[in-house]
Amino acid sequence: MDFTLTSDQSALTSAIDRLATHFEAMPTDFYGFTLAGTQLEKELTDGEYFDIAGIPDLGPLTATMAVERLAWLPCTAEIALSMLVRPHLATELPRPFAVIENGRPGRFVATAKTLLIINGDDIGVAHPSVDAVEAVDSLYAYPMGTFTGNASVTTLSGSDAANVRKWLRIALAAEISGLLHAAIASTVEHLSIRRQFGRSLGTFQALRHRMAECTVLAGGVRWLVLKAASTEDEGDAALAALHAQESATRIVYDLHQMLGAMGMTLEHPLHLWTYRIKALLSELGGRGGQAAAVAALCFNSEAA
Amino acid sequence: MDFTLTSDQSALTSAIDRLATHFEAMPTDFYGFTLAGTQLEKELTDGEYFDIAGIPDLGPLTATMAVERLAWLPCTAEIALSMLVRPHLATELPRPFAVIENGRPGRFVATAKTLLIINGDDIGVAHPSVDAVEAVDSLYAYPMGTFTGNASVTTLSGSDAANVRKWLRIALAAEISGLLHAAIASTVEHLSIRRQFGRSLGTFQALRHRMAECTVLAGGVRWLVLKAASTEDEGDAALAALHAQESATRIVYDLHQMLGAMGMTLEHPLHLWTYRIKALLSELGGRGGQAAAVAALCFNSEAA
Amino acid sequence: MDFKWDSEQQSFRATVRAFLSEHLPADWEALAHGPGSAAQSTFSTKFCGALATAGLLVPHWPQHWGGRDADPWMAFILAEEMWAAGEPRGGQYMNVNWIGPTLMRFGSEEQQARYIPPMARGETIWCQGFSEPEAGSDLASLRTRAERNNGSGYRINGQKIWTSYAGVADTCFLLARTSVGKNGISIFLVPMDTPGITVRQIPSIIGEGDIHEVFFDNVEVPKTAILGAEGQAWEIVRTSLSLERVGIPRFALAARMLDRAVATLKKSGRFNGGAIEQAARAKAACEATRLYSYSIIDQRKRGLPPGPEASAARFATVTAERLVGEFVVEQLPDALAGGDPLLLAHHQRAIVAGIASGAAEIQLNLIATELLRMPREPR
Amino acid sequence: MDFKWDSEQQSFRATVRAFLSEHLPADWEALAHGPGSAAQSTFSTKFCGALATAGLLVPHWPQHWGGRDADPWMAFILAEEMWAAGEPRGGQYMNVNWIGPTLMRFGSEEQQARYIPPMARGETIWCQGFSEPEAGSDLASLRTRAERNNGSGYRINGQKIWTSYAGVADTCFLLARTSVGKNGISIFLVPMDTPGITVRQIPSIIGEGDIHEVFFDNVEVPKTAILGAEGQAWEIVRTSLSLERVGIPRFALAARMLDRAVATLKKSGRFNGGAIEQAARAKAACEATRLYSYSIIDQRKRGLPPGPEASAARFATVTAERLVGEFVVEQLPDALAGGDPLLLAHHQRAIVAGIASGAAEIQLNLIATELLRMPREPR
Repeated sequence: MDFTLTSDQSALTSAIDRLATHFEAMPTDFYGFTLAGTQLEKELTDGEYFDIAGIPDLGPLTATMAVERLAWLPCTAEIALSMLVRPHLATELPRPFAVIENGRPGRFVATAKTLLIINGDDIGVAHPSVDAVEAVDSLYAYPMGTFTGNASVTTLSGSDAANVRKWLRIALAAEISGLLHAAIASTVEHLSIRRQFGRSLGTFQALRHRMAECTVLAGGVRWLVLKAASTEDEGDAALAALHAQESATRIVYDLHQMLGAMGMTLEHPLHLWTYRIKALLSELGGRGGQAAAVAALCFNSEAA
Repeated sequence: MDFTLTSDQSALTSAIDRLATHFEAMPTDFYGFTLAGTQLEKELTDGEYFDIAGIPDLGPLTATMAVERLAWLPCTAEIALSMLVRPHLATELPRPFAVIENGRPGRFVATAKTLLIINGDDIGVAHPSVDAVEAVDSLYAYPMGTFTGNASVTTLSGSDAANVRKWLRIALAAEISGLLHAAIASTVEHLSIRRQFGRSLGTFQALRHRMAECTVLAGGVRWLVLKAASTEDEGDAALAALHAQESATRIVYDLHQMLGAMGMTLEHPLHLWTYRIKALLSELGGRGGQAAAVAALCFNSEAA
Repeated sequence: MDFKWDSEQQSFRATVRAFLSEHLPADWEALAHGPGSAAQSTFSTKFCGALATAGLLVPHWPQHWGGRDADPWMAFILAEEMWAAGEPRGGQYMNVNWIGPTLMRFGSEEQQARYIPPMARGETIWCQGFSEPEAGSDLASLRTRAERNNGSGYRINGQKIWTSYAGVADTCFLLARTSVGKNGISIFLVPMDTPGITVRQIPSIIGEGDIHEVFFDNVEVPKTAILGAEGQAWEIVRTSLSLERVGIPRFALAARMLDRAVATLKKSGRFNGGAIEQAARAKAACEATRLYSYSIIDQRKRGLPPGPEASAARFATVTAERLVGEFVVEQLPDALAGGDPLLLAHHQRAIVAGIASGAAEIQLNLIATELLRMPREPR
Repeated sequence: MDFKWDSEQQSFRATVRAFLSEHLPADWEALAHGPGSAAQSTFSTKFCGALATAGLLVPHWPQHWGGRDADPWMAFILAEEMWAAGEPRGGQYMNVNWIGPTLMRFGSEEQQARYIPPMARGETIWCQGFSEPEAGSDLASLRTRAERNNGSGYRINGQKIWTSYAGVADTCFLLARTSVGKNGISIFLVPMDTPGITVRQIPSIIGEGDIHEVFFDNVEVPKTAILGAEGQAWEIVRTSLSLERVGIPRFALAARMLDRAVATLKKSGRFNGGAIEQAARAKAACEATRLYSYSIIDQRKRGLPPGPEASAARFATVTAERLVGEFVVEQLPDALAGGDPLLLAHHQRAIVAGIASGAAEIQLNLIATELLRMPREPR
C-alpha cells in the first residue's frame, strides 16, 4: 500500500495537468449544451496521449488519472474509452470509440469509428459507415448519436466481454469522478462569491454541510476508481462504477439546488459537467447493473 | 374530497386524545428498552376501543386515526392489528394478534392469542398454546417473541389473504406515522431547549432544514395512511406502507443524529419510538415488498 | 373525511379533459418544451381564448369579472388537468391564479377595467418583475428605483432577472423602491412596450424563452401605474403569495410522466429490478404530494387562511419532481435524447421547481419556524 | 501508486489473525456486546496482556517504551483486525492510539514512568473526561474547575458526561479549568479511586457500561497530576486529537458484518431484489471509507501532518456504518432479536459513530472550511 506516484507517473500527470490548465484558461464564450473539444482531441492525438495505458511505466492507472483530470474541462471529447478500453481489445481498433447499449442513443456515436454494441450480456464490435450513425439533439452535454444497426458486428468471447466490461466500468467511474470534481469546484466558487442577506452564501451552515457531504462522496469515488485501475479487479471496477453513479445522482441534485437560478442558465458552466454526468447515470445498466455485479463479485462469505 | 371529520369521528378522536393525553401526562420512570402499556391495554379493552372499525359511523378510517394517535405514547400495546386487521377476518378471533413473517421473531408474539403466519404469498391463522411461543430479548422497543410452529394453521383463501395483507399494510403505516410524529416532536423539544455555542440548537440552519425535511416526509406518510384507510384500496395501502418505511429509514437516522449523545441514552424517550420504528422497517417484505406491490397495483398505463 | 370526488367534480374533470383532447394539437407536446417561447405563447393565447369561450379559463373568479364563483376544488381540478397536459395556458396561469385576483382586491377602478377583462378573455400575458441580481429572494435588498419625475409620474431605473415570459409579456407586475426600508417598496403595472425597457433572453437548460433579464432605463410611468398605495408592496405581495401558496399542481405532470415512463419501460421489457423500486418510491412521493395539496385546497374551501402546510406541500412537490426526474434519467435516458418531448419538458421544469418561486430552502425555514415552532435563526 | 500489501504487511496481518483465532474464546462475540461492561473489561485486560506478551499491543511505540517502532501501516493493520473482531482490546485502544503517545510527548518523567509501562503491558484502563453537560463538544464552555488548594495541589469540582469506560477505568485523562478563557484549561491525570469521584452509569441503547456521568466533589490532586503546564490543555488536546485523527477503522467491522449478513441471507435464500442493491451500496461505502483511511495512513507514513482528509474519512465512516446498519435492520432484522450478538454490537456501535468523538456535523464544518476553503460561518 503506497500512494506516491512513480516519477514517470508524476511526469505524465504533470504534462496532462499543463495541457488541461491551458484549456481551462481559455475563455469559453459558449452558451450551448455541448462544448465539443475539437482542439483538445487534436492535442491529445498529437501528443500520443491516447496510448498512455500501453506504456509499461505508466499503465492503465496513469491513463485513469488522465481521464479523470481531463473530465474537469468544460469541453469534452471521446477520451475515456480510447484511453482505457481500446487498449484491452485483442486488435488495434480505430478511435473514436462509442457504446450502444441495448439500442439506445449513446455518446459520440455519430462520429465513432468503432462501436461497442452491448445487448444484455453480449458485447460486439462494429465499424459503422457514416450513414449508419446519426446525431441526436439532447439535453445531455455530450454529442449524442444513434446507430441504425447497419454494420457487421463481431461478438466478443465471454472472457473478452468481461474484460471490456470491467474497463468500461473503470472508464465510466473515472469520467464521473472528474466531472464531480469540476462541478463541485464550480459550485464552491459561486457560493464563496455570491452574497445573500448580507452574507456570503458559503457561510450558511446548511449549504456548507451539503457541500461537505458532496465532497466526501466524490472523494470516495476517486479512491475507488484509482484502486480499480490499479488492481484491475472486476469487483473493484463494479464498486467504483456503483459508487460513482450512486453518489453522482445525489451530488448533481444538490449542486443545482445550491447554485440556484444561476445553475439553470447556459451562461454558468455547471451544466457542462452535470449534464454530462446525467448521461452517464444509466450506462452499463445503471446503479442496478453495477449492484448486481458487486453482489456477484464482492461478498466474501468466508471472512464473515 | 372533504377532509372534515363527521361529528361521530370527532367525538371518537377526542375521546382517544383524552385517553392518550392522560397517559402522556403520567411520569415515566423507565429506563429499559420496551415500555409495556398494560394499563393502556386495559383501558382500551374496557372502553371497547378495539371495536371502533366495526361501528358503521366510525369505520376503519377512525380506527386508523386512533392507531396513529396511540402510537405517540411512550408505552406500547398490541393495538394496530386488533383495531385494523382483526375486523377483516371472517370470524371473530381472540386478541392480542401478532404476525410471524417467514419464521422470524415478531412483535407481541409471546402473548398473542391469534397469530397471522406469513410464508411468502400465503397467510395462515393459528392460535398458539402458551408453550408454542417464547419471548426474545432484543433491541427493538416492542416485546418480541418467536413461534415454535407447534399449532395448527388455517390457510386463508387468496382473496382473504390479499385483504388481510392490505389491512396489515395500513396498520403498519398508521403505526409508523404515529411513531414518527412522536419522535419528531420529542426531538424538536430537545433542540429548542438545548444550547450550544451560546445559541439554542434549534436556531442552527442545518438542523432546522433537516427537521423540516423530516416533518414533510412524516406529513406525507400520514396523508397516504388516511387515504388508504378511507378508500380501502390495495394500491393505496401499498403506497402508504412504502412511503412510511422509506421515510422512516431516513427520519430515524436524522433524529438520532440531531439529538446527539442524549439519544443514545435510555433516559431520553426517543428510542421508545425509534426502536419501535426499526422493528417495523422490515415487516411485510420491507421497502422491496411494498415497492413490488405498488408496481403491480398503481401504474396507470392508459393515462400516460 | 372523504377522499373521493363527488359527481359534480368528476363531471367537471371530464369536461376539462374533453376540452383538452379537442383543443390540443398533435404537436402540442413538442411545443410544451420551452415555456415562454414565441411558438408556445402564440398557441397559448389561442388556447386560452378557447378556454375563456368555454367558460374554463376563470371559473373560480366572481361573476362580475367573467367567472362563475366556482369553488377552490374546481379551480384546482382545472389546474391539475392543465398542468398534467404540460400547461397549455403558458404564462397565463399566473393571471388566472393570482395577478387577476390581486388586481380585483387592490387595483383602482381604472386598472381593473383596463387589465382584468382581457385576462378573462385569455388575451394577455404578464410577467413578474421581482428578482434582481445579487438580491435573490431577499426582497429587503431590492434596488430598482422609482423616483418621482417632473410631472405627476415616476421614473424607473434598475434591472430584474430570472423573469419568465418577459420576451412575450405585454405587462409587467413590477416591484420597485420608492423610498428606503421594507415599507418603501411599491408595485407598478407597466406595459412592456414603454420606452426604456429592454429584455434580454438568458440561454437556459429549461428551454427557449423561459428566463430573461429586464433592464429599466429611465422608464416613465404615470402615477396611475401604481397598484394600491405607494409603499404597499409588502402587504400586496404577501396577499398574492398567499393566493399563490396553494401552488401549482406540478405533481400532476410528474405523476403522469412517471406513468408514461413506466408504460414505455414495460413495453420494452425494461421494468424490473431497481427500476421497480425507484418507480414505486417516486409514485409514493407524487401521491403524498397530491394529498398535501388537496389538504390546502380543503382548508381554503373552509375559508381558513393558508398555513405553513403550504410550505410543506411545496417542498414535497420538489421531492416528487426530483424523484420522477431521476427515475427517467436513470431508467429511460433516451427520453431526453429525442425520445419524448413531454418527458423532456418535465425534466426541464423539475429543475426549476426547487429553485423558483420561493426556493426549497426558504420553505424549509418556514416549516421549521411555523410548523415546528423552532426558534428562529439569528440574522 | 500501489494498492497491494507487501509481504511483510501480509505476514503481519496473518500473525494478528492467528493470534485472534487463538485467543478469542467461543463466547467472545457475546461479550463484545456492551463495551465497558465488567465482563468485557476483565476479558480485555487478560487479552491485552497476552497481546503485549506477543509484541502485538504497542508495536508502533518506540522501543524505549516497549514497542518496536513499527510503521503506521502496521499499527493500522493491527487496528483493522482488532476492530473487525469487535475490538477485544476494549477501552485499551485509547491507551495504544493516543494516551500513551501523548504522555510520551508531554508527560513528566515521573508521569511517564508511572503510567506508560503498565499501558505497554496491557494492565490499565483509562477514561477521558472531556464532555460536560450543556457544553457538548464545545471546549470553550468547559466548567469543571481545578482550584489551588491550601497545599501545593488542586481541588477539582465539576461533572463530566458521556464518559466511556468510567465504570472500569483506573485513571482519568481529565480536562478542568484552572483560569478563564481558552488558555485557562489544564489536563490532570487522576486516579479514579481518588476520594470525591463518583461514577454513575447512564443506561443506554449501546449496552451495559458504555457511558457514564462522573462527578468530582472536592477531589484533591497533587500538583504533579497536571500534564504539561497549567493552561496547556488546548495545545495538548490538539496534538492528541491529531494522533487520534487517523481514526478507528470502524469500517473494518462494518464491512465484515455486511459480509456476514449477506452470507446469512444467501443461506436462507433471502439475498435478492432490493437486498442486493442495498448490500452493494453499503459495500461500496465501506470500501471507499477504507481507502480514505488508507490515504491518511499513507500521509502519516510520509511524515505529513493529518489534513482535512481525516475529517472526510470520519464522515465517510459514519455513512458506511449507517448503510450497513440500515441494511441489517431492513433485511436481517432477526439479527437484533437474539440472532447474532456481533451484528447487534455493530448496530449499537454504529449509533455512536456519528455522534461521539467529533460529531459528524463538526467534521462537515471542518471539511467545508479546510478542504473546500469556503468562508467560515459567523458565530
